[in-house]
Amino acid sequence: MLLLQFFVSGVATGCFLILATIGFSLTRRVEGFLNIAHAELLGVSAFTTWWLNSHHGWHVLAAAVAAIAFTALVGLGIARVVYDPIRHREPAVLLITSTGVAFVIGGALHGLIGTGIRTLDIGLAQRYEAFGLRVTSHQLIVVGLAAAVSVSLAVFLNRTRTGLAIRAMAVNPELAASRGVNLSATSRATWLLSSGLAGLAGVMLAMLATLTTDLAFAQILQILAVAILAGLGSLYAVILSGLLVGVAMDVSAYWIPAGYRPLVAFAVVIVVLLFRPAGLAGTRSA
Amino acid sequence: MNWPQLLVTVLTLGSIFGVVTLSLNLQYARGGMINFGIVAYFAVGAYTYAIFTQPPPQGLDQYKFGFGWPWWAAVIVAGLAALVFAAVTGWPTLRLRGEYLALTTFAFAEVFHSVLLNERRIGNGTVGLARVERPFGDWGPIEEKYVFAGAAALLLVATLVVFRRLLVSPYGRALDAIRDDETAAMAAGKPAQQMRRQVFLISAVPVGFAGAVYAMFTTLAQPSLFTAEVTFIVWIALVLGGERSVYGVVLGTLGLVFFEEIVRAWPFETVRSAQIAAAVEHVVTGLVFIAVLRYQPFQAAATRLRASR
Amino acid sequence: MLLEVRDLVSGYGRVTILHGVDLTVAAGEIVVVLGPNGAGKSTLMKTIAGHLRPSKGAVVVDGADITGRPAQDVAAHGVGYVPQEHNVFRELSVRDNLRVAALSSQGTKDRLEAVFERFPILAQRASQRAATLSGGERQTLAVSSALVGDPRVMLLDEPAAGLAPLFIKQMVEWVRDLADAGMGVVWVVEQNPDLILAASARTYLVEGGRITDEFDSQELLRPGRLRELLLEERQQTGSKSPPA
Amino acid sequence: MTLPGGANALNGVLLEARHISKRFSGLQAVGGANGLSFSVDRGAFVGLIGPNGAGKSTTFDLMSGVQTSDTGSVLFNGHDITRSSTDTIAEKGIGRTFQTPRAFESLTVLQNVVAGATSPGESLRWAFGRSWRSHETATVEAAEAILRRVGLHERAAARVGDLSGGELRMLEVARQLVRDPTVLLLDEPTAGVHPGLQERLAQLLQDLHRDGVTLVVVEHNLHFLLALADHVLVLADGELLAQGPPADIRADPVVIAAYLGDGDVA
Amino acid sequence: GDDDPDEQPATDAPDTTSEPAATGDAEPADEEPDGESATDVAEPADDVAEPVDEEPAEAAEPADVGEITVGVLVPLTGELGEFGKIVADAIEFGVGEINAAGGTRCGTIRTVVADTGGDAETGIREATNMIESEGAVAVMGPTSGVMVALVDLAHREEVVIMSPYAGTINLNELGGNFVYRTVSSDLGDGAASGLWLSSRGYESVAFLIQNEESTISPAEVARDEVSGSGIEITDFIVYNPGQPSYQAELTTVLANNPDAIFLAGGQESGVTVIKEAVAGGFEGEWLFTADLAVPEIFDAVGAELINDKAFVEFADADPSLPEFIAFEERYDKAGDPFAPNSFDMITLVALSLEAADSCNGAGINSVIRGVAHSDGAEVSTFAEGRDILASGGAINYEGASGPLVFDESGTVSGAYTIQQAINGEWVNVEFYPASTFDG
Ligand SMILES: Nc1ncnc2c1ncn2[C@@H]1O[C@H](COP(=O)(O)OP(=O)(O)OP(=O)(O)O)[C@@H](O)[C@H]1O
Ligand SMILES: Nc1ncnc2c1ncn2[C@@H]1O[C@H](COP(=O)(O)OP(=O)(O)OP(=O)(O)O)[C@@H](O)[C@H]1O
Ligand SMILES: [Mg+2]
Ligand SMILES: [Mg+2]
Repeated sequence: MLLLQFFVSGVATGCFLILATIGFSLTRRVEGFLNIAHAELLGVSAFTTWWLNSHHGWHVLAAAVAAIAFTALVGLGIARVVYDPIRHREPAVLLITSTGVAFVIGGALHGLIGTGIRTLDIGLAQRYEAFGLRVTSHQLIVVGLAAAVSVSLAVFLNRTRTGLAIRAMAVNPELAASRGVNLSATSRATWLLSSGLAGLAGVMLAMLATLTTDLAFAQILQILAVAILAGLGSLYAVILSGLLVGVAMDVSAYWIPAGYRPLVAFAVVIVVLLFRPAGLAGTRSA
Repeated sequence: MNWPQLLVTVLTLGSIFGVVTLSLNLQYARGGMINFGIVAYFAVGAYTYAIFTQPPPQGLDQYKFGFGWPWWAAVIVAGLAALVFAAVTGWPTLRLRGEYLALTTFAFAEVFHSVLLNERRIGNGTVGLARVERPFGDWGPIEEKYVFAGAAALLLVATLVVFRRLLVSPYGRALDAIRDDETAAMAAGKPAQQMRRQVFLISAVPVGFAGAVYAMFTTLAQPSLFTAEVTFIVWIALVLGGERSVYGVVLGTLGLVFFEEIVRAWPFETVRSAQIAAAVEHVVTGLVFIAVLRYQPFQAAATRLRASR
Repeated sequence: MLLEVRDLVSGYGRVTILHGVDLTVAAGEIVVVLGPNGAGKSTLMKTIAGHLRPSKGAVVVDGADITGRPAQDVAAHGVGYVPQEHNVFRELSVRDNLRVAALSSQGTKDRLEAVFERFPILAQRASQRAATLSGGERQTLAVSSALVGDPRVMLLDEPAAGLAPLFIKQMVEWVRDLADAGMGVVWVVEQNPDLILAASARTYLVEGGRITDEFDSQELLRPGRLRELLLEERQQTGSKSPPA
Repeated sequence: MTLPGGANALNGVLLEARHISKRFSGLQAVGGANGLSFSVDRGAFVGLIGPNGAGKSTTFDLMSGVQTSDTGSVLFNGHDITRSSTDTIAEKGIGRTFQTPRAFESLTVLQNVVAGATSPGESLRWAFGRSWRSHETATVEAAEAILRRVGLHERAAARVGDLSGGELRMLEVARQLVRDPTVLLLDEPTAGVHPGLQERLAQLLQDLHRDGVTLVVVEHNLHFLLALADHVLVLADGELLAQGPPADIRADPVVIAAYLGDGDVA
Repeated sequence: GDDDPDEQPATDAPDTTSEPAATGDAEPADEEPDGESATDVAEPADDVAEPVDEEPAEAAEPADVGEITVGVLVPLTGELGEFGKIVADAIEFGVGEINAAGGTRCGTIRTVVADTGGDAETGIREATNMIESEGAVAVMGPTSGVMVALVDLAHREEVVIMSPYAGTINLNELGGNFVYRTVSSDLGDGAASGLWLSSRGYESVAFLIQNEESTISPAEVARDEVSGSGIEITDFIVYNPGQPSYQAELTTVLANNPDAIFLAGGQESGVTVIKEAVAGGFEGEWLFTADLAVPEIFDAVGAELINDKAFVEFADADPSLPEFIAFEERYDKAGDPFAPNSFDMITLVALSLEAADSCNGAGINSVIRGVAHSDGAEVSTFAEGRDILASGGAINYEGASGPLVFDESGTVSGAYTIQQAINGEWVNVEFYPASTFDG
């Protein structure tokens, strides 16, 4: 029973990871680089939510929507100003540039917010019990959102024109242009989407956690773990891999000290990659 | 501004990290292997050095091993330990490619960090090992810190010379071929797996040495010194310098450390100003990265350097 | 004229490859572009398609000047393009490759069906990643994708390279059908020119970044004529003829 | 590599495939029901043809160790090389080109060819010394000669990224030639190569053949291939459809139906 | 070739170790830390303090030197940024008082402030800068990890480093010469927590400990104390901070439903843990550690969740001390954690400069023990002390945070306060004076 309880919390942990990673994976897939600043966008969104909610007394839902929109725009703006001019360069250059962006956002957040802790003005999580297992309303929201986002993103990428265009541009932008894909519109859509997803994850972070300006960036390691495990660029595998990492981390606490949870996350990554060298979604053989 | 002091710090730390960047450069720019866990090899060097030089445990110490060896022996062991660690981590991971390799090495480093943090019998857990032996003394009229900086710089130069020697040989060209297209290189008779492994191992050794020197510099081997941030910094230095050239790499590292020092060189006399500076420092650092990557001054400088030779 | 290229000068960075190329294609016409390796045929195609910016000259499609416009605008003017290399979306399935190509037009389903009917091998491989196709399958997919977009002008850069004779025939047939329905085609060819020449009206000879000659394609089909032409050209380029 | 027997000397089987097969998720690319078997005689010039997707390139992959056969074995000089790695097979003397040219992007054209050869300085033991230098000079000379033979000498200093499609393909061939292979597997060497150069290539292959190099060439350009090969294998759906001298193949109704269409191409 | 450069200085190495000995007999003891030598350190150091009284007027340098620099090296960003600011502010206040009183014999005090972000390497680099470039004679305010990293530098450069909150047990061995702290060791914290938990009549207690040196070692002391008094310890969980949620860590705790949870964590993790535990159905009592002893906690958690049920333990000045009361009157933020300790730190340094015969770190080091504790006159401000020193007397500084007696490791023994959450405020409920733990 205790084990099952660990499993339940693992699923919730995993779903948060999915939300945090899916936008990151999208950027990786379409733009071709690991956007380290993605984690800081979570922070932008989380603190925007907090600011509107706690400072200006907005309802948390309204604050969340505004924060997501704002984060999406911030993400798009950064892409225009910073990444677009160096698009043609190697992924490593973009990756490190994104680290620079992360520094800037982190420093700005710190300058604006300062030290100390911040929490949203929302009540305590509701507790539900069934079959002797306990879940909180917050966990349910995270799980529900992760499911909704995964499904709608899958539908979006496979069924819609924009989605297909995004995937085509991801593989070969020049050819995509010749096939009639509007590159700038598609790129804009991608950035809005991936940053918006970061925004959503940021709202979840604000809901669950106690905010400090460092907290968002602290998630980057696990985001990386999940993204890599999924096989870079694959979105569906992110779901599987997020759950796997989340459950493995939490269930492991049943046997080994909780201090080792990050170790478990990365041990899972190592083990899986040894058997599937290109991640869970890997189609490429060694 | 105290220029000698500034330069001595830049030279010391720049050399230590320069060795690491050079090794990364060998692995990445030539070997095509993205090692995102380089900090672990660095940490192995530092911890090994600390463990081998420190006295056996006593009092509140929780560590189990302390051998009290002379410093030079411990430095050699640090290099060897990094080599062994590279062999152990490289064996399963080197068949992975690109970012998958990057993240597996990253994962190894995180696992290692986590072990250092939680397993208190190795190095006192989070407390770490303090007062690591710092062997150099004043050398005649030359102050200890200059001697130390000189030793670090020598390690850098030695690494540079050895690596360059390797890379201008057909071995270096074969590495390029393997990195560009492994299958085609194998079809041209290049033992890709074996060579990648060799490069991975060779380049780990100087990182181990650098780790030992770093432990001397900080007189500390503590998990918090060996976080993923070190990996990031070294990678930043590598990319800033333009990862294709060894000179660029060294310049990039020195430039980065210089920048870090120069932003600190300004003394802040009030709490408020220091606080503002702390927030601004991040922003400025970020902006400088972005700008340097866009305009690539170090790469250009390295190109001129090469051209002028 | 459906496609009109006037005095086109273009190249890579500071290197100029095309030194003033003129070329026209009428609706319903297939023109062949022939020339030695490195002559600038692909460069010409890339420039028309908007992947390279010409430094001089004009590209006009059906009266609209599209000189220097980005590839997506060129595509929007009804120009389809099959590059010589990297001509499929490697990570997408065969079906998704075709769907992307059909994005800008209606009735995607029917168009895909038509392709699959013509090339059953693509239907068999519909959900296979394009990267794992055989060389010929990939070429087939590349051409099919471009045709699915229903272009008015079609630029084909060596589409038949690596195709089995049977496939070349089918492809020529298809292109001929579409040309008969009003499409203009530029077909760059090196290997096996006969089949394409038979279906085409005019042939341009490109050498050293210039159009050096223009022929009636049917005339080139006369036995020995093509060989004569190529030999003559080889002497021009001055390469040593191998010992017989 | 020249054989004492001179041109076209047939000294028995050099390369042999025994019941090899390869399956990709649900598709039997090579091998059909019983596996694919064929043999190549020492010094022979073998053409390998067949419809698109017949499994020709995959067969090359299996013989050069790029992929491993699911069943059966590949023998070279009587030794089983089925599971050997690509580089050991290459060192044994089997050279191959790829259908899509694979150049080393960061090297120049000349260096690409030089890198095709194996230098003593490529071993860690010798890399730090200088003894490899004399060997290097010789290789560079050989590479330059080969570039001249394939018409790329003027582009020796160019970046491979600047090469046109046809030039890349010749580079692909050149890189294998510098290795002096015993067997050369060429995957569509003329695709995208201009007819003038094709003739030069034909000449080159004839020279190699005369020198005793065993050649296996995949081609759709039958004008080119059938004039050169002395034995032709026809592959369809991964199975051997027919084999024999070029004239017989050209006339074979089965081959015509599966591959040639009306037959007027050949 | 890599070893050649290193071999040369090897012969010089012994010199390094013997060299600092020139400044005080205490030094060689550090080289052979074999248990007994620790006590050796204290005695010579005390001896050193005495001669000072005899030659106070013999100023090596003229008094009008203008400025003397001290470094303030605190975390202004990162997890402990909040505390770093309190410390830096209190030092700034102390400096203001000292300078207002005319400054020290070595000049008015100038501070250079730098942020460590809690990072040891940054700490070393900033400290080096302060010492080498700015000429700082003392560096004040590092957190535990940074402090440990600076020990060697302090010895090499002969600069005094002091911390008002670095409780790490590591310093119990490393401290004492050039390295001092105006706070007691973490072990004392653990003992106080243990005492409190044992005295509450719980039957079971769960420990939730943030994975940090400064929380784990005291928690282990507390655990021994608690289990020693027969209370069941249901869980002893060490967790990593920086997570969005701590459900996994809480699972077994909630399943075992202990009477109380001992939560030794930072604010970020602490608040989340509290909320999640309460949401998960925990209704028992809490004991927190110093990080949570701030009023913001009530806002963040929701006061109603912890009112009456939560306690907090931290090293604290004795509020009944006259010195503290006097300090409180002068400084409106005197109640902030570690503010009195920080004030004492800078005042001690300034007084030591007065007492020493040279205006540098070695001078401070040679007299600071004597200034902090001797048979001389009790003083509690800089001005008082300076006047007595100027007239040739000895002083005994009684700080706002307590009497300040440095033991052999340069640590003071401290008092601890337990506060309870009542109506959204922390209210004192128990005070353990330093003497509690003597036995
Ligand atoms: N990206 C490039 N940068 C610089 N030069 C290039 C580039 N691509 C091609 N070239 C050069 O431009 C010239 C023309 O190339 P192009 O690809 O147009 O030739 P082509 O006629 O298509 O030849 P092929 O028949 O071999 O495909 C060649 O000399 C080639 O080396
Ligand atoms: N990795 C793979 N996954 C799935 N199918 C594959 C893979 N590689 C090859 N195939 C399939 O195997 C078949 C044989 O491919 P191969 O490349 O050997 O054909 P080929 O005879 O060389 O054809 P072509 O003349 O077109 O080059 C093709 O149908 C191809 O789609
Ligand atoms: Mg071309
Ligand atoms: Mg093929």
